[in-house]
Amino acid sequence: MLDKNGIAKRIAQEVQDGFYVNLGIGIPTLVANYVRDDIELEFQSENGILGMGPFPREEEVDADLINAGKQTITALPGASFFDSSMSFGMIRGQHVDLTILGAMEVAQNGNIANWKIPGKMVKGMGGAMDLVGSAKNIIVAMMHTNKAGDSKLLKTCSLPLTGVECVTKIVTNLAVLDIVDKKFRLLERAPGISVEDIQKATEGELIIEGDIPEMSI
Amino acid sequence: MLDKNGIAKRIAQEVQDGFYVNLGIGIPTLVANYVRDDIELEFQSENGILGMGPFPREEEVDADLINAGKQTITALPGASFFDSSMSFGMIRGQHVDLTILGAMEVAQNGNIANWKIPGKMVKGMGGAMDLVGSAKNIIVAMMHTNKAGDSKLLKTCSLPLTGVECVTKIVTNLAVLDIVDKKFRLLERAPGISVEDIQKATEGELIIEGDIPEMSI
Amino acid sequence: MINKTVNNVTEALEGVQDGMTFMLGGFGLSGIPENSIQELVKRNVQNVTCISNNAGVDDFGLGLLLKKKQIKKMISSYVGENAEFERQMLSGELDVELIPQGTLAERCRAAQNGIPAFYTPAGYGTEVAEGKEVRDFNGKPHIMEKAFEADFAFIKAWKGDEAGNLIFKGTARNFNPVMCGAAKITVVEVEELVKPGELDPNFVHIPGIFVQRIFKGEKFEKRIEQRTTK
Amino acid sequence: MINKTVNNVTEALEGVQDGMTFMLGGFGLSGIPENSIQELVKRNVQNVTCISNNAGVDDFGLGLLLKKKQIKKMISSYVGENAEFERQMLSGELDVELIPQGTLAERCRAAQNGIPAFYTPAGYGTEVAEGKEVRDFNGKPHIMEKAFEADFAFIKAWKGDEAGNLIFKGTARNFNPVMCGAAKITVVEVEELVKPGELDPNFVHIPGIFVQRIFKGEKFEKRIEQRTTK
Repeated sequence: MLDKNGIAKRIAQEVQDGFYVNLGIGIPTLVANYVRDDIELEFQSENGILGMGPFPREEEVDADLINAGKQTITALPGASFFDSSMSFGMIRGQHVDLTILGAMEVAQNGNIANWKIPGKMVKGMGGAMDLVGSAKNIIVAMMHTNKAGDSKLLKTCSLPLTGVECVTKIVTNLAVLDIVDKKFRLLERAPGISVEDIQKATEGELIIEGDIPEMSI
Repeated sequence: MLDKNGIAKRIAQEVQDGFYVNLGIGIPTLVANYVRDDIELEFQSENGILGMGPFPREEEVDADLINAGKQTITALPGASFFDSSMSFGMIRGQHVDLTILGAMEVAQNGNIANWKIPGKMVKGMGGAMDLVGSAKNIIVAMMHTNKAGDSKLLKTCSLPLTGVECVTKIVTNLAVLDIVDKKFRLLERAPGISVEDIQKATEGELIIEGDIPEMSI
Repeated sequence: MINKTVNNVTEALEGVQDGMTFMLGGFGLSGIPENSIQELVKRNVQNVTCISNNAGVDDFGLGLLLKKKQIKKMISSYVGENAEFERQMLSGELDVELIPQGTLAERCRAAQNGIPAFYTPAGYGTEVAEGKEVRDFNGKPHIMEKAFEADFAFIKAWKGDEAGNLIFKGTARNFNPVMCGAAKITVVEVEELVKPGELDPNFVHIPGIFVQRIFKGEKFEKRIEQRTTK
Repeated sequence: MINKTVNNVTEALEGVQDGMTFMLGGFGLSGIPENSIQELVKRNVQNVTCISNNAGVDDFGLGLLLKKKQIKKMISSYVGENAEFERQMLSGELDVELIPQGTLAERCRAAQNGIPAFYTPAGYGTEVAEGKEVRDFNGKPHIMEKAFEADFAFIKAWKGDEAGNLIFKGTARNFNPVMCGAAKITVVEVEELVKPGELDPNFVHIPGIFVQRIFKGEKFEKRIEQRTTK
């Protein structure tokens, strides 16, 4: 079973040379720590920076330089700042190559819910609906089950949707899956996790074809 | 009767303090020469400058600094450059206070034609359709009649339209008119021009109320 | 040059009234119009609608207006940082319209640029699309979104000149440029107010035509929400 | 940092084919991609559609392609400077779509930003509105306009860095920024190509994400159409 850093590590393998990548808040943010350093990539943060760098040293902290999680950051050489309209132009116009974000639920048709629990939690969708509405390549990073032990990979989402039929791939603490013919297809197992473990933790339909390799991270 | 500079001089009186003004090619360009210098104004040129200044001295000429008529210009202190999308945002968003442009024909309902003579002359509308489609305050600068002596102030335009029911005021070599209840209303006569002269040169319906003063320029 | 300067925040907010709709720049607490917000608190304008990506925190930014219950309705994309906000919303005291961040930005930009409506894929198939026209373009469903209408836009810029030309800094730019000229009156507070000619015309982010009033802010706290260091 | 540099104009135009649709920056002869245009002439690509505000003059800019009859269709707002253009158009050799300048700019910007369609008042009641949806917003009729689709965008910038970040100069900016990223492949020629970090990130006009290929132009003639002096 993977921890959050393990999930981030596995997702980092999906990042290809020349990719512009948008990282959501939470586990996705950790992905930046594990990308091979021999590939060229740039991180976009939708509040208005391309070429986002690591967190600043104490003396570098600048209130006018934050990421979408409101954390202080730095800008790398070749970075640029822009307004919110242009930022979402990059996203809507499919100039960003890869979007990695968290989810409360994913359905087997690729629907995703991650912004609202009616009557309980209403933080808002932020940029998530724009991202999932346009991105060609969306990887969800999440735990396979919630705190109550219920599956987050469902036949249909029960929570208000963020986007429809948009998720490309899911990396959880148990498995890597993609979506084919409106079903989850199991691609890899987490170390020490059996196909049965994954089957048990997945409420949605699961395609299991041939031997499912253990992921190498 | 006014010459081109006279028309420009009269129109210059319409420019108010605090106005952003877009000047079309031809007579409108001359207006800049006659605006009182105790009022604050800025000229916008739709190819991408606000705060346009006079023509440059020979040694100041810069190929990267032109106006909408492709003439070399200068930029005044407080000027700014921007792209074509923002430039027409200023126009479409009604941030420009006054638009002065030429016309081949104006109709008594405020229609204007100034971009095409089918089968003969097709230069294109440039920014004129955007300007007349959005501007609140459009003054047409033109000769009252064409070279053949036919009126350019018509019941209906015969040429392909640039915009509908948009012209606010017309300043010609003979008169100042505005548009009321889909008719031309005569406001002022050019020096030495009689109401009858204007009536004769105007094909469209003309409202003549009371004494029509001679313009003071 | 058309001079847009006013002497102070009091003059800048002349005409602000109960029941109006305001746009406020900023993302989180970065690039928010601190001085104008404080003046709104001081004037105690009531029943206002605020278009702002976020709602501040409990004791800063728009949180200050929320605490005094001056806000009738919030139009935002993310309000997770503000507990009082969540309380007022869940209890029904506060009317809230949550919309996608990119749509929020584009609806401001549409207002600024005289585009009454446009189509976006964001929110298709979700609550956000309810009651909106859906139309396919290139085989993909999009929803129609309209330009915002607002009475005042409150903007924070880094530098500005007397003609109203603006320059923003870093990611404090965010929604500020797209809200300029998107409301009937645009009020800008700057850290530094300079003479015309001191800003390079090639690097002006927002030309003065989009600005009605500009003043030098008295004080900028620039609070940081998540101070994160190596 | 993602490196976008190519060695020269030949590499930059790899993949250009007969029958394609091109966007070309520039207003008049100011800010046109001179080097790319010359390469298009050299390659003798045929039957192309060009989206460009103007059509050059008889012996410069897009006029060079017109003279060689490489252009099947022009999409422009104003073509008055080019006699050969008018001749080909009136004789029916050349297909021409004339559209309002602001609509031209906004249709590029829409393509860049993933907005498939928008509404504008420009052209309502004219030939331009024929066959287009008309709809009232705020009591005023508007017409629906769609984003352009193009294969290549040819752009001229003043300075650029290896990451594809661009800075334009003066009114040579015009249509160049809004065409970046509005076609499948954006090719940029710059007067000066610098290392990443040399451009101030706060004053980049177009971030490199909108650019696929960048090169230093061999020569820029920068011809002036109307040299006007005091």
